[in-house]
Amino acid sequence: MDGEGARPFEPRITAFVCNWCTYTGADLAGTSRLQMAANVRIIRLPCTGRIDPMFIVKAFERGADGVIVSGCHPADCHYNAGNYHARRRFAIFRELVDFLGIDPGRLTFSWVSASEGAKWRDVVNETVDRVRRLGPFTAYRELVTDPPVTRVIGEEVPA
Amino acid sequence: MARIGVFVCHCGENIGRTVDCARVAEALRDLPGVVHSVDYKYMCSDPGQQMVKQAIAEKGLTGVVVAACSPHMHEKTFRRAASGAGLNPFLCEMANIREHCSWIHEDREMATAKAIDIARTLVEKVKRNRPLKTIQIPVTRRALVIGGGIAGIQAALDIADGGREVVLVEKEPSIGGHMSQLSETFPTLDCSQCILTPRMVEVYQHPRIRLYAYSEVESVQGYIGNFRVTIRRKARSVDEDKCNGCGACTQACPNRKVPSEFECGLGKRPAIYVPFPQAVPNLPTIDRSRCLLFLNRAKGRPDTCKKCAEACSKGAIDFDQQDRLVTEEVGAIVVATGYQVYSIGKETGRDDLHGYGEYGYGTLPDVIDGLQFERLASASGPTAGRILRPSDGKEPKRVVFLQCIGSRDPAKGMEYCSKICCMYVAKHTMLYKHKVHDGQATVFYMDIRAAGKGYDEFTRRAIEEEGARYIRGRVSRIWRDGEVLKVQGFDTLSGRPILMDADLVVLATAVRPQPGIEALAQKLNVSYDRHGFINEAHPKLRPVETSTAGVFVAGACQAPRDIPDSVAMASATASKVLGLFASEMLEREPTVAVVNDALCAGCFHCERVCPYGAVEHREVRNRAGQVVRVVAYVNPGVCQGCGTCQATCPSKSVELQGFTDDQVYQQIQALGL
Amino acid sequence: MRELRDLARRLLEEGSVQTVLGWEEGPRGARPVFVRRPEEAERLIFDPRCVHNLAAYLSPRRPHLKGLGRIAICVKPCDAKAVAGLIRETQVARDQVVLIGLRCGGVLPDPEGRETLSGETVADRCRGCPDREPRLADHVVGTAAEGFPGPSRRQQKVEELLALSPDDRWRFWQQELARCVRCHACRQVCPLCFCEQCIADKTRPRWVESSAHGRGNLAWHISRAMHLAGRCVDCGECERVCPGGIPLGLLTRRVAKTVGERFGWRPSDDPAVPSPVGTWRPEDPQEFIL
Amino acid sequence: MMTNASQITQAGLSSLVEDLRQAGIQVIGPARVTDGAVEYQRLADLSGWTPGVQPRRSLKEWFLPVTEPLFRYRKQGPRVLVEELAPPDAPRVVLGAYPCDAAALPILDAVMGWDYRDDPWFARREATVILSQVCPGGDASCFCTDVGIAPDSAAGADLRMCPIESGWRVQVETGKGEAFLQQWSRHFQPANGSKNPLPPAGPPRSEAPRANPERVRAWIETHFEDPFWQEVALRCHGCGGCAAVCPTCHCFDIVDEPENPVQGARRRNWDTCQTALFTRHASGHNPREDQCGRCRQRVNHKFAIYPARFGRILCTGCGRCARTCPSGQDITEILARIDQWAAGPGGA
Repeated sequence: MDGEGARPFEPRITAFVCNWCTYTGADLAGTSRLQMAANVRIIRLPCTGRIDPMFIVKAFERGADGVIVSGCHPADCHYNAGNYHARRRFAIFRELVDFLGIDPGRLTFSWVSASEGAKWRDVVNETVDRVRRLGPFTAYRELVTDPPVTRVIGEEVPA
Repeated sequence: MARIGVFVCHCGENIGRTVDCARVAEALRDLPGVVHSVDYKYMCSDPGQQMVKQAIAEKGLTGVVVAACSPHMHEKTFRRAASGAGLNPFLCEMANIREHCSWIHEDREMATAKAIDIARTLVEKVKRNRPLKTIQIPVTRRALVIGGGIAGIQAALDIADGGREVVLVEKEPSIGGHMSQLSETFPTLDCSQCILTPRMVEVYQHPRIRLYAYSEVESVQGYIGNFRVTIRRKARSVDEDKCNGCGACTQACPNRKVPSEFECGLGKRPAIYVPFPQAVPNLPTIDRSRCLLFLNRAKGRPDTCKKCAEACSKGAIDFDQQDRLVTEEVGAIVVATGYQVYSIGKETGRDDLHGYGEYGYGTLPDVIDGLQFERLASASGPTAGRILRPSDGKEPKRVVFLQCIGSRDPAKGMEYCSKICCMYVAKHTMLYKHKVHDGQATVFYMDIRAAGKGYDEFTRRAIEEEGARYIRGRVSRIWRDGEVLKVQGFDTLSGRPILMDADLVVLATAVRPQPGIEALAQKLNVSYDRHGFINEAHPKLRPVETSTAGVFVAGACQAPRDIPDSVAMASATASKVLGLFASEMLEREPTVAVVNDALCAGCFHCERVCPYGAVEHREVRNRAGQVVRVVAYVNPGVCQGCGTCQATCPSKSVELQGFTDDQVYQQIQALGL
Repeated sequence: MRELRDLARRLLEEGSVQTVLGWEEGPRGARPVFVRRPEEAERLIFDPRCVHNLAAYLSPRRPHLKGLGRIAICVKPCDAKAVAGLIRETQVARDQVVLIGLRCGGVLPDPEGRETLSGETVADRCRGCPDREPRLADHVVGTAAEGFPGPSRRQQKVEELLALSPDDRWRFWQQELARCVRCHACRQVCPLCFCEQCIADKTRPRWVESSAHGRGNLAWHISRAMHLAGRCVDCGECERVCPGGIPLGLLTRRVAKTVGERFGWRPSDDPAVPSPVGTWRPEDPQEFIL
Repeated sequence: MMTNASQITQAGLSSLVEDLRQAGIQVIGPARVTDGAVEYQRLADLSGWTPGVQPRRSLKEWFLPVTEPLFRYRKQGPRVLVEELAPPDAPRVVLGAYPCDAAALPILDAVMGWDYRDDPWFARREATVILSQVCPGGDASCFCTDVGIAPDSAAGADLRMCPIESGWRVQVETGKGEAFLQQWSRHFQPANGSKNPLPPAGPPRSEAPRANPERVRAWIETHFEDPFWQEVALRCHGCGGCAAVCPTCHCFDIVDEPENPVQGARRRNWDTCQTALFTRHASGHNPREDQCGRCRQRVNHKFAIYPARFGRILCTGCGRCARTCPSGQDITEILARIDQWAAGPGGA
């Protein structure tokens, strides 16, 4: 980071988790008062099967430095098989974006069950540490650079 | 234009200690579309809920975000409150700033920033929420019970007594299942037939039970409340309407050497037979694989014999009867197909299961399994209740019982405990002692698992009062030496090898699901474990439901079960079924997928990924009535709302209500601030 | 060629089809042609310049072709895999199209090619191609030919790129994707891109920004490659038509490698072979999951 | 002006480029890109300059970028703030534009300055000096002479360059060109035999014109529903590759790209009439319902609508659309057929 006294780099992590296992596991981490890094923002979906790779792309576009995808362990899916489909999807996605030059270290995939509050804490802390080491994902943010703003025109929104 | 209200809860100190709730409310106030943002000590309290209701009414809110605890905790509470103020409940969302924020962070600055982010994602989401209505599905208030053992009988009777029609399907010629084969039952030693037979008759006579014996489920379509089941009624070669059950045919049959399934091969039956005297229905069945006439037909020879037809005064024998398919509409299904005992010979029928060739089952006639012992001990059995060994009909003076044959043995393919063996072996030692007073029962066991009301007392009685000798250890080999069986084993308590003589060896073989259970489970679209046991929906909280709504499970097809467990489960399923049938319409959460007809390209990836088979093909017609396209349709009665279809759909032409792409997109966008 | 023209004429004369879709000599080499009269069958050609995968014309998303009646389509063995894909995904009914399978010894990289076919000049996708004999076909014409050994340069390039660091790969792709103008020609010629409305054209929400800036381009090419996972038949049309000359085949190859190694799937001309999309095995590898 | 000729050596050109760079003036010219093709590129020096090959894409994108931000916006409480961006008026020089590319620019000036002035377009136009080259020769798809342009056409050029033994002969065509020459005169010498006009363009075209634009226009205007349009579109995939490489196709789409709930950018992006999305209404209805209508539109716009409105054919005959078409569609073939019908009995 530039300048004296600048705050250390705090990674922005977006997490897409399933409602039944990981979200509940994260609830358990809360009720167990397990302290963890405050860098993760959770978006709750019903199932990992619902998680579209474009969610991850969009998260990077919106400034995420890392992304977590987490759901039920194999054979534990609330919907029988959503996580199996997700597993295939993200195996492909991960290798594709790696090929495109996105460091796979920015992506965490995990199975965290409703009883694994401690595992959720570990997944969070490990991801934050790993992404902190990789640094901010400026390459993605700099994919679009607009010319400097020269003038600001303010106008009232019509009532 | 969105008019969103944000309600930030302190949860006493729970949130307020680490999150600056006032600042969260203030930060959210600046967000476009937010017209009301406040914080309060206890949002879930009556005054708190009142604040929400009041704001909805006064500010004309179009959406509500409650930043408080987990939605798993209070989503229902606040949705009800919103609904009470006239707002569609699905326009209310919870932002979890307690479990996911205040409780897991200490840095007030960072926790507050995070709470603002969390609440903002939900504000952006709720702007795109749409009012949803709970889904109403009509329910056919009839049930199908598959399996006519004690579990199926109990479920059928309970449902029928509850006032609903039941279709009971049993693949064998008679209902009764394994319980009808048992001599006496633990831990009370009451006669199995005596308690079962009246129940069987009750089934037969019940005005609301339609019994299809000697029948199997061919196919299942539909979904909860609306199943369409095709049942194959196998040809008995006997006209049920004409037969009066006199038994003349079975007396006339010349082929009387067929090993009886009911007697576990210890007795014989004719080719046309009633499996046991108390069979329900009391109708004979021709075993076409053993009947001379059919054997001749198979060889292309003319029909001969016909002794049974000649003996029948009703003309009920029908050699040309065909299987018939009947269709039944039902609203719920109970699976109660029961178990089989592990075949301990070399042939197991499955690659991953290995037999116990070293015990000589199938080659040494005096090595039998537990069910066969039941038949020997049964007053109606092949020996009329006398314990006589199969090889020479002599009364065995030394009987060795081996427990855990196949069970708890990963090397043999079944690592689970079969649960009932400890108890029935103890029972066998007692039955034996009662019939052969000078006999010695010896039991090889791994552990004694006698958890159950009166169970431990029962095993203790076998050991302490009835003189059964229990050896902790396993038997490695059994061989024949003249008239005796040599049993070689190891006593793990004394640490000594054992070699003993026995007249009869009884193997307590593992409980396994019925053959063909996988095929049935696939027809029902319910999940099963690698042994074939049907999976319950939740091991604790939903023990008799399956992964498919409207399909329930009872008895030993779910896991090894004894009679009381099976009956309890069966009654539980009946209660579930009757609950489902309590109203004509079924209410479902509207979190289901909906297809956009105009955009669906009909590739049906959604159909391939749907874990519930909820996706159907729907024809889109033009004004002239011609089919122009075939698109996907998600049956809201079957959809459970996982959303796998949407993530798979390349054009996003199917949307999971409540978690639409637009909603998720806005949440991600909100994190870009 | 005679055999092909005679067959086409016969099919048109007897009325079993109303259109034969094949290749003709155009102003710049071979090009697709729709033969609708028996006497026009003489226009048909087949030689190593017939690179086009005509299966794209079978997509129901081409309403202007709906009036052509029943179509007989010329397919090389590799093109047949795309037809199989369309059948698998219920876009085409097998009994509604007549397939004229052409025995193929490989094609040149572009329809203008004047070179003789050799190990040097053959199109990259034909290197190591095992398919000489059409299987998914109603009629098979042509003579058997030898193939050319692999591996393809594209495959080698994939391996080369995989040996680089993520940062170097990022630089490579940014340089290449900078030439993307988001014309979506890659999508339009793809026989398996048949959505009624492409996700790139969808505005609510806008997963893929339509601007041809780095963000939009990356999202588009990720999305395209993901959607073709386990579906791409490696016909290379996307790369051939790209007006920016972007090596799009590398992306689909990379995905094909994943799908092949992890799920054992290869493009198949058998419509009954299920695609890896929509299937799974409990034992699918998950070494990347914590 | 025709006589106002100079010349410049290859070394002189090199030092000119260096001086321009030092002066902060961008130099754009044909150069190879990673896949081996030539495109108009920003040049750091002359080493990669490839004047003898027609660039794969036209010069258009340097005036109408594939994507450009028009402004940014920010919501602040009840207000929306519009943030104006620095105009694209950095000085530039195009070195070695093809005549068919340079000629497209004045054609497009007409539409860009028609009902309102397209500021970004004219900012770039005014900030750019164009040194075109006399065409070194084309291929069978070239037809510039059919549409009133020639390989040595001066249209759109501020200066024209023609290779000579010692380098390039340079002819001033506009005042802007003259000023440029004056400013950088130290790199130029007077041309030998200043009375000589530029040598004729590359290999002369042997073929007779394939179509008469006037006849073609008349036919198109009266044959909107002709079955020909149904037939011609059969092989078209609607990929729009033709529009992407075309020097005169100039349609664009304007989109707002939000970056978060309160801010974003409004951008203008290339668009093409060859896609269904181009004309699809919000209702889902599409007046141009299939590819036949879209193929017709492209020909119609270029050879009838634009000429009717602006008096110019919207085509410079560069032949790129024929070269790029994945299914071998050829505009010259289409024009020739129309012309044949138009000239024949019962023609327009």
